[in-house]
Amino acid sequence: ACGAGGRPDDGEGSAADVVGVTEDTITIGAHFPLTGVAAPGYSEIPSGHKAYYDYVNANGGIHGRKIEFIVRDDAYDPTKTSQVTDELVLSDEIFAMVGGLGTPTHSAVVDFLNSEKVPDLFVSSGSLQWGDDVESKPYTFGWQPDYETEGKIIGQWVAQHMPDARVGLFLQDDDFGEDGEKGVRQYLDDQIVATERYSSGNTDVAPQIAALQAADVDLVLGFNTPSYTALTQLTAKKLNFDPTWFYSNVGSDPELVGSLLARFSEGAVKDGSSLLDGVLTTEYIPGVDTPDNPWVELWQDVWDEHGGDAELTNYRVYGMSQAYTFVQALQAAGPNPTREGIVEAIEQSGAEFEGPALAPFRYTADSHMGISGLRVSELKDGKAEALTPVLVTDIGDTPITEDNSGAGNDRPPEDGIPDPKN
Amino acid sequence: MQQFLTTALNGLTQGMIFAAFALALVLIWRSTRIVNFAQAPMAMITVYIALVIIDAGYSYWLGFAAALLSGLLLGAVVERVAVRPVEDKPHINAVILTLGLFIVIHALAAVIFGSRYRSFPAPFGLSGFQLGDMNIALTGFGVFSILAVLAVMLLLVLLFRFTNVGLMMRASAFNQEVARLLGVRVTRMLTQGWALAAMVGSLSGLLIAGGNLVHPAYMDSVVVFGFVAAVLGGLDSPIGAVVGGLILGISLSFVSGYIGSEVVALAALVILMVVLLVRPGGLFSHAPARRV
Amino acid sequence: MSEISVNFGGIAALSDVSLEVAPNQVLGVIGPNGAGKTTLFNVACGFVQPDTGTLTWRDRELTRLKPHQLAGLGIGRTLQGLGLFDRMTVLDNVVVGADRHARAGFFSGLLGLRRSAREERELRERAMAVLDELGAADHAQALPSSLPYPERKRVALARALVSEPDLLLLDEPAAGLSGEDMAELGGLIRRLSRRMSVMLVEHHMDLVMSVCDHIVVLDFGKNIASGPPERVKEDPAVLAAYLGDEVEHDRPATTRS
Amino acid sequence: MLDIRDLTAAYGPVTALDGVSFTAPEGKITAVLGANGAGKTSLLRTISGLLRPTKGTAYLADQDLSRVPVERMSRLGLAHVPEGRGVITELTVEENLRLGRLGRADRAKPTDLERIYTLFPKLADRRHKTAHVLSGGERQMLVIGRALLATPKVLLLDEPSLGLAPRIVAQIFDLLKSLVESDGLTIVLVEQNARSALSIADYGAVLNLGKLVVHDDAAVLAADDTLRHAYLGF
Amino acid sequence: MTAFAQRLWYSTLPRHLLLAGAGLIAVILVLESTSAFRNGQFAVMAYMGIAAGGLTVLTGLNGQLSLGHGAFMAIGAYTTALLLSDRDSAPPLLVVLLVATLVTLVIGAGVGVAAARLHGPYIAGATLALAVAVPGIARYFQDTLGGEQGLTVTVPDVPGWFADAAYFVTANDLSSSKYVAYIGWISLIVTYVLLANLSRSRVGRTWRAVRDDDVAAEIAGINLGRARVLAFVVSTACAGLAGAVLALAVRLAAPSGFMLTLSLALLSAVVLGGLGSLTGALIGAALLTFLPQVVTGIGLDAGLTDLQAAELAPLVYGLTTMLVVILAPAGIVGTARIAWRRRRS
Ligand SMILES: Nc1ncnc2c1ncn2[C@@H]1O[C@H](COP(=O)(O)OP(=O)(O)OP(=O)(O)O)[C@@H](O)[C@H]1O
Ligand SMILES: Nc1ncnc2c1ncn2[C@@H]1O[C@H](COP(=O)(O)OP(=O)(O)OP(=O)(O)O)[C@@H](O)[C@H]1O
Ligand SMILES: [Mg+2]
Ligand SMILES: [Mg+2]
Repeated sequence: ACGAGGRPDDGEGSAADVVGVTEDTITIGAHFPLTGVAAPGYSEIPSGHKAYYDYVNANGGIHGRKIEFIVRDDAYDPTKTSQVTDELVLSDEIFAMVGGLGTPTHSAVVDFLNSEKVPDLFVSSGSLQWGDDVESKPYTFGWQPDYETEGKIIGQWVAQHMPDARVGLFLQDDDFGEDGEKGVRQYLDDQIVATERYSSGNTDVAPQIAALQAADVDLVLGFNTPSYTALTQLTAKKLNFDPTWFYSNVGSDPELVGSLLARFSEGAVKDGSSLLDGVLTTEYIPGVDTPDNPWVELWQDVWDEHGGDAELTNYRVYGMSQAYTFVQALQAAGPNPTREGIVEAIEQSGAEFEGPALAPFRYTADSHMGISGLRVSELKDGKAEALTPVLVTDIGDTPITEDNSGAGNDRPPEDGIPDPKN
Repeated sequence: MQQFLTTALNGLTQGMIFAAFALALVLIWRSTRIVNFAQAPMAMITVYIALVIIDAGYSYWLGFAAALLSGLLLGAVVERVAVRPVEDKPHINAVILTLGLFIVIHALAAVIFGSRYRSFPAPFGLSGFQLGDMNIALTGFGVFSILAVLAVMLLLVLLFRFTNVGLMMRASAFNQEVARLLGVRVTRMLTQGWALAAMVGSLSGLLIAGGNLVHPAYMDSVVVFGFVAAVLGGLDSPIGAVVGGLILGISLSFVSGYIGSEVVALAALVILMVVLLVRPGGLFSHAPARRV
Repeated sequence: MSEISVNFGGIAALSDVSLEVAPNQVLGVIGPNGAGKTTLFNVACGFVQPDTGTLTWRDRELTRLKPHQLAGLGIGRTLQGLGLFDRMTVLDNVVVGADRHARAGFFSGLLGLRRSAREERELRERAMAVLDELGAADHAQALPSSLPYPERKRVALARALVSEPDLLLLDEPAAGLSGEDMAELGGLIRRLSRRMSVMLVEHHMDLVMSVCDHIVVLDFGKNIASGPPERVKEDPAVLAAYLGDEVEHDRPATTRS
Repeated sequence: MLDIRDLTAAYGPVTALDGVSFTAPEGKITAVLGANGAGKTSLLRTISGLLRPTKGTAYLADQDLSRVPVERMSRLGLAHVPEGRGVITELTVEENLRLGRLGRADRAKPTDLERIYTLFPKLADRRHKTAHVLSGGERQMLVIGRALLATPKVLLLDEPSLGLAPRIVAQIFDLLKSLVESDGLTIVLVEQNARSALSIADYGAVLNLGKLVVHDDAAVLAADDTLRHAYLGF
Repeated sequence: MTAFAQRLWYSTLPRHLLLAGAGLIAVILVLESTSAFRNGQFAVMAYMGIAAGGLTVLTGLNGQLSLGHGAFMAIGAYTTALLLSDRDSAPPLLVVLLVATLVTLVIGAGVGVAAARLHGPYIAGATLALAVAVPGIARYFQDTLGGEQGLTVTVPDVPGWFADAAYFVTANDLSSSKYVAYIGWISLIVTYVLLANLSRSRVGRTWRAVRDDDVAAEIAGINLGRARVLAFVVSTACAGLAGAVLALAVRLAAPSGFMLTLSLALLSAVVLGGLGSLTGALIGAALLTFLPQVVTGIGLDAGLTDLQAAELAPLVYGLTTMLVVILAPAGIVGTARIAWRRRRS
C-alpha cells in the first residue's frame, strides 16, 4: 500500500521499496578519515569492512543480496562529515550507516541520521553518546566498550591490585580522556595525584610527562592513541622516568606500537616489544597478536582472499569484527530488511549476538550501548596475557562483575558467516 | 626543580627544531622573497626517501645524506618548474602556488608511501643523560640537533654576510632586472636559493623525524610554529630565526607543561602579536624603511 | 616653519631651518643632492617628525599631525617618484586626490545611498575638470602604466591639484621632462600660484629661476642663502655648493672641455 | 665599437624602435636625444638585452648581441645604467657597489671602491646604510658609481643627470669625459637635456617616434636651428 | 537600451539590486529543481562564498593577506551555536545571524588594528597563528564551548511566514535543509550587494589606493590605519556571517571544523576565482564545494581504491590550484576578462 506522495509506507512495503535495498543488493556506507592527520591507522578500518563484505558476497551474500559498502572521506573534519553524510544518505541512498568514525565528526551527523530515520549502526568511537540516550537517538548504536566502562574496569583493577600506587592520568583532551577519567575516578579518586592532558596534533608531550614525573607518579594510566603511546614511551626514556604504564585499549595495539618502537634508535631500543613488556592494557576482541585464535584465523583467511597486499592489522581486525556484527544484524532483520526492522532486530536479539567480542553487547530497547566489558591484560613479548577474566559492567554505578555469558568462548561458524537464526 | 629543568631543556630542543625549519624559510625568503608554505611536505618526502634507504638495510647516515641530496634536487626542480612562472607575479600567487604544492605532495606521499605511522631511527641514543640525581632531558640526538642547527645558522650568516654568492642571491631576490644588468645569473641564483633552502628544510625534517613517528602529515604542526619563529625573528635574519625558534620553543614548552597544551597555539599567537606590535618587522629587523 | 631640525641616526638632514611661504607665492627650494629638500617636504606634510622646531600653518601649530590630517587641511604634494596607483584608472587615481572633499560615510557607501552616488559623480566631474586643465582628459579610462612618462607626471600632478590645496609641494616635477613639457609646466605653476601657494624643489635652474618668487638654498641641512632668484643666483656660497662655477654665464650646468 | 643595425623592438602592439641604425665609435661619446617617448630608453634596453629586438641587431666589437643573455653583457664589457630605479634599496650602499664589481671582466682591485667614494663623498658617509635612506640624487650617484666599478668598455647611460644638482651633473660629465680620454671608454648617453649632452658628446643621434631622425657630429647638431627647435627643445 | 534603462544600469545601487533580484530567482530555480543533497551542497557553497567574498575584498581590494579567516568563521559559528543552544528562548534567526556577524566584527576590529601595522608575510604569520590558536580556545573552555566535541546546533523551525512565502513562490514544502540553503543564499546575496556597493564607493576606492601605494594614498588625505582596519572589519564580518551559516548547515560548531585547512582553502578559492572579484569568489567557492566530490567519483569509477580515490581529490585540487596560478595568474574571472577585452579590441 502506498502512502501519500507515492512514498513507500515505512516498515510494510516490500524490500524493493526500502531505501538502499534492491532485490540483490543492499547498500550501506560510512564516513572515515581517509586523508589528513587522522588517516594513519583509522583509514585501515574500512578496508577490513570491505574485505569481510566481499567475503560474504563471494559466498552468496545475505538473503541473496550482496552488500555494497560505500566509504566517504571526511578527513576527520565535522563539516566534511556533514557533507559526505548528506551525500551518503541523500545521493547514494544508503540503507544504513555502519561504522562511522570519530566523536566530533559523528556528532555532526547523528541528529540528521536520526531525523532521517537512517540506522546509524556501530559507531567507531567509545563515546557514551552512542547508545545511552535511546529516546533522542533511536537509530544510533554503539559498538566498542564505551570509555567510561573501560575506565571503571581499569580503575577497579588498579584499586584492587595496586592500592598503594601513586596514579597519574595521561588523557587526550576530548571525550575519550574525559569519559575514561570519569570511569577511573569512580574507584581511584584518592589515588590519583596528577592529571595531564595533551591535544592530538601536538606531538611534544615532554612537558606533560615531566609533570607526571615531578608528581612522583608510579603508575600512569593513559587514555591516548597509539602514536602517543610511542611518544610517551620515548619521552619517558629521555627523562629516565620509569613508572608502570597502563594504556587503555585504543592506545595499546602491541603489534603497531611495538613495531614503531622497535627501530626507534639503533642501540637504544633494540626490540620495541620488549620495551613494552610489563605494560598493562585491556582487550575486548582478539587481535593479531594471537594468530591461533579461531577468529583471528578467520580474519586472516578473509584478508588473504579479499584484502590485498598489505598485511592484516588490528585496525582491519576491528573493521572485520564490526562488519561481522552488521551481517549478524542483517540476518536478524530477516529476508525483507527495513530500516525500522533492523533497529528492532538488534534491540531484540543484539544481546545474544555471538561473535569475536569477549563480552556481550548491551543492546536492548532501552540501551544501544555496545560491548559490555573487557579484560585486563599485560603485554609480554608483544602479546597480551590475560590477568583477569572478562569483566562486564555498564555506565553509571552499575557494579563490575565477571562475565558469565561465555561470549568470550564463541567460535566462528564453519563458513565464517553468522547464521540467520541468531 | 627537576620539572622546570626538564621543561626548559625540552623547550630548547623543541626550539631548535622550529629554528631549523625557520632557517629554511629565511633562506628562501632572502633569496626569492617567497614564503615557501610547501616546505614541510617537501622535507617530508625526502625523509621518506631516507626511510626507504634505511629500511633496505643501509646505514642511517646514507639515508641522511640521501635525504639532503634529494632535498637539494627537489628544491631546484620545484623552483624551475613551478615557482619560476610566478616569480614576477603578485606575491599572493606564489603563496597560493606553494599551498597548492603542499596539497599535491601530501597526496602523492599518501598514495606512494601509504598513510600509516612508521618509525624513523635516530643515530644517537634516545635516553636522557643522568647527572647524579638529576635527569638531564637531553639525548644524544638532541645534542646533535642543536649542534646541527647552530652550524647551519653560522653557515648562512657567513654566506649572506661575507660571500659574493650570498650577495648575488639577495640582489636577485630584490631586483632581478638590475641584478641581471650587473652580470648576476639571476635564474641560477634563484634555483640555488631554493635548492639550498630545501636542503635545510630536509635537515629539519630529519631532525624532527629522528626517533619519532613519520606519516605524510608529520611535519604539518611544525609549519605554523616554524613560520611563527621565522616571523618573530624577522624573516630576513638567520640569527633571528634561531632566536625566534628558541623563544617560541621554550615558552611553549612552559605553557604546555604548566597551563595546558590546548593553549599552546594561543600562546604562540600572543607572543607573536606582542613582539610584532613593538617591532612590526620582527626582532632582528632593520630600521623601518624610508618611505618617501 | 621655524627652526626645524631632523636627524637620522647621526646624519643631520635638516638643522635649524626656518622659512615662510606667503599666500600665492612660489617658493623654490634648491640645494645639492642630499641637502634635505625632500626631508623638508616630508616635515611639511607630516611624514617626518622634526626633532625640534615647529610647523605652523595659518596660525595653527601642526607639528605632530599625521600626513592625512595635513592633507585634509589643504597641504597637497607630489612625490619625487610618481606614486601612481597602478591598478586604478587615471580617473580613479585623480578622484582619490579629491578624497578630502568627500563627505559620504561608510554606511552610505555600504547601502549605495543616493547621497554617495551623487557625490561620486561630483568628484568624478571635478577630477575630469582638472585632467582637462592639464590636457590629460583623453586618458581618463587608461591605466597609468600604459601612458608615456610625461603623461603620468601630469596625472600625479592632477591628483595633487584636485584636492584644491592651499599649499602645494612639488618635488622635482620637471625631472625627466623634455624642454617643451618643462616650459609648459613653468606656465602651469605660475597659473597655479594665483590660486595657492607653491613650494618647488627642482634641479632645473631655468625653471626655478623663471617661476620662483623667492628661493631658499639648503646645503647639508642648513639654510645657506635665501632671497629673490636674481640675488641667489649670484650668491657665491650657492655657486660653490650647488650651481658650480660656470653658471654665472646663465647656462645650464655643463662643462665644455 | 657599438654598431646598431636596423634595430626594431616593440612592447606588444606598441612599436618603440623602428629600424634604427648608427654606430657609436670607440672612445667617443654618442648622445641619444629626443622627446619623451621617442624610444631612447627602449634603444638602450634593446642593446643590453632587456628587450629583445624583433628585427636587427647590435654588434659589440663584431659580436652579435641579440642572442647574448643580459647577464653575460657585463662580462663582454657592456654596462647599462638604467633609467630611474637602478638602486637595490634593500642592500647597503657598499653592497650595491660590490655588486657592480662582481660583473666585471677582469678581477677587482679593492681600491676601486675608494675611488668612487672620493668621487661621491656622500656615499662614503653612508656606505653601511641600506640604500633606501638615500635621497633621489644620491641614488643616482650610486648607480653611476656602480656602473663605473664594472670597468666597462661600453657604458650605456640613461638620463644620468636626472635629479642631480647642476654642480654634480657638471662633475659627472667631466668625469665621463676624462674616462673616455684616459681609458678609451665608449659611451652612449641618453639625455633629456640636449644642450648639455651635446656639449660633451662627440656625436649625436636624434630619435623621434622610434625612428632615427639624424645622426651626426654633435657640433653640427647643436648648430642646426631647425633641428633644435623641432626635436631638441632649446 | 532606453536612456532610462541605461541610467538604471549605470547607477550603482539599482544595478546591484537588479542583479541581486536575478540572482534570487536563479537561486530559487536551482534549489527547487535539485535534490536535497544538492541543496545541502549549495548551502556549503553559500557559506564558502560569503567568506570568500569578504576575503577577496580584504586581499584583492586592500592587499592584506589573511591566512586566518577560518578563525573568524569559528567565532561566528560558536556565537550562533551559543545563541541557539536553548531551543525555547532562542532569538529569531535574523537576530542570531546579525549578532554572530557583530561579535566577529568586534573581534575582527581588534585583530585588524594589530594587523594594520604589519606588512606582507608578517600579517600572514600573525593570521596563521590566529587560525591555529582559535580552535585551541574552544578546546580550553570545555564547559562553555564543548571542547573537542563542540556544540551542536539545532536549526530553529522554519518560521510560519517564511514557509508560507516559500510555498507561495515555489508550491513546494520547505525542508529544514532547504531552509538553511535559502538562508545561506539570501545572506550571500545581501552580502554581495553590500560588498559590491562598498567597492564601488569612496571606501572601495580608498582601499584600492592604499593597496597600490600607501604613501601616495596618505598624501591624498587617506587615513591608512583607518582604511586597513575598516577593510579587515568588513571582511571579518563576512567571515562571521559565513560561520553562522556554516553552523546552521553543519548543525555543529567544533574545533576540528576550523583547522588551518579551512583558512587556506578560502584563500585559494579567492585566488582561483580571481582576486578582488566577487564573481571570482563565488566561482572559487563552487570549485571548493563541488570539485572534490566529482573527482572522487571519477576516481572510483576508474577503479581506484577508496583510499586512492580519496587522495585523488586533494591531488587534483592542488594541481588545479598550481596550474591556474601558473597559467592564468589573474584567476578564472580575471583571465576571462582579459580575454574578453582582447577579443573586443
Ligand atoms: N630615513 C632616513 N634615514 C637615514 N638617513 C636619511 C633618511 N632619510 C633621508 N636621509 C638622509 O638625509 C639626507 C637628506 O635627504 P633628502 O632626501 O631630504 O635630500 P634631498 O635634498 O631631497 O636630495 P635630492 O635632491 O638628491 O633628492 C640625505 O643625505 C639622506 O641620505
Ligand atoms: N613597458 C612598456 N610597455 C608598453 N609600452 C612602453 C613601455 N615602455 C615604453 N613604452 C612605449 O614605448 C615608446 C618608447 O618609450 P621609451 O621609454 O623608450 O622612450 P624614451 O625616449 O626613453 O622616453 P623618456 O624620455 O620619457 O624616458 C613610448 O611610446 C612608450 O609609451
Ligand atoms: Mg629629494
Ligand atoms: Mg627614457
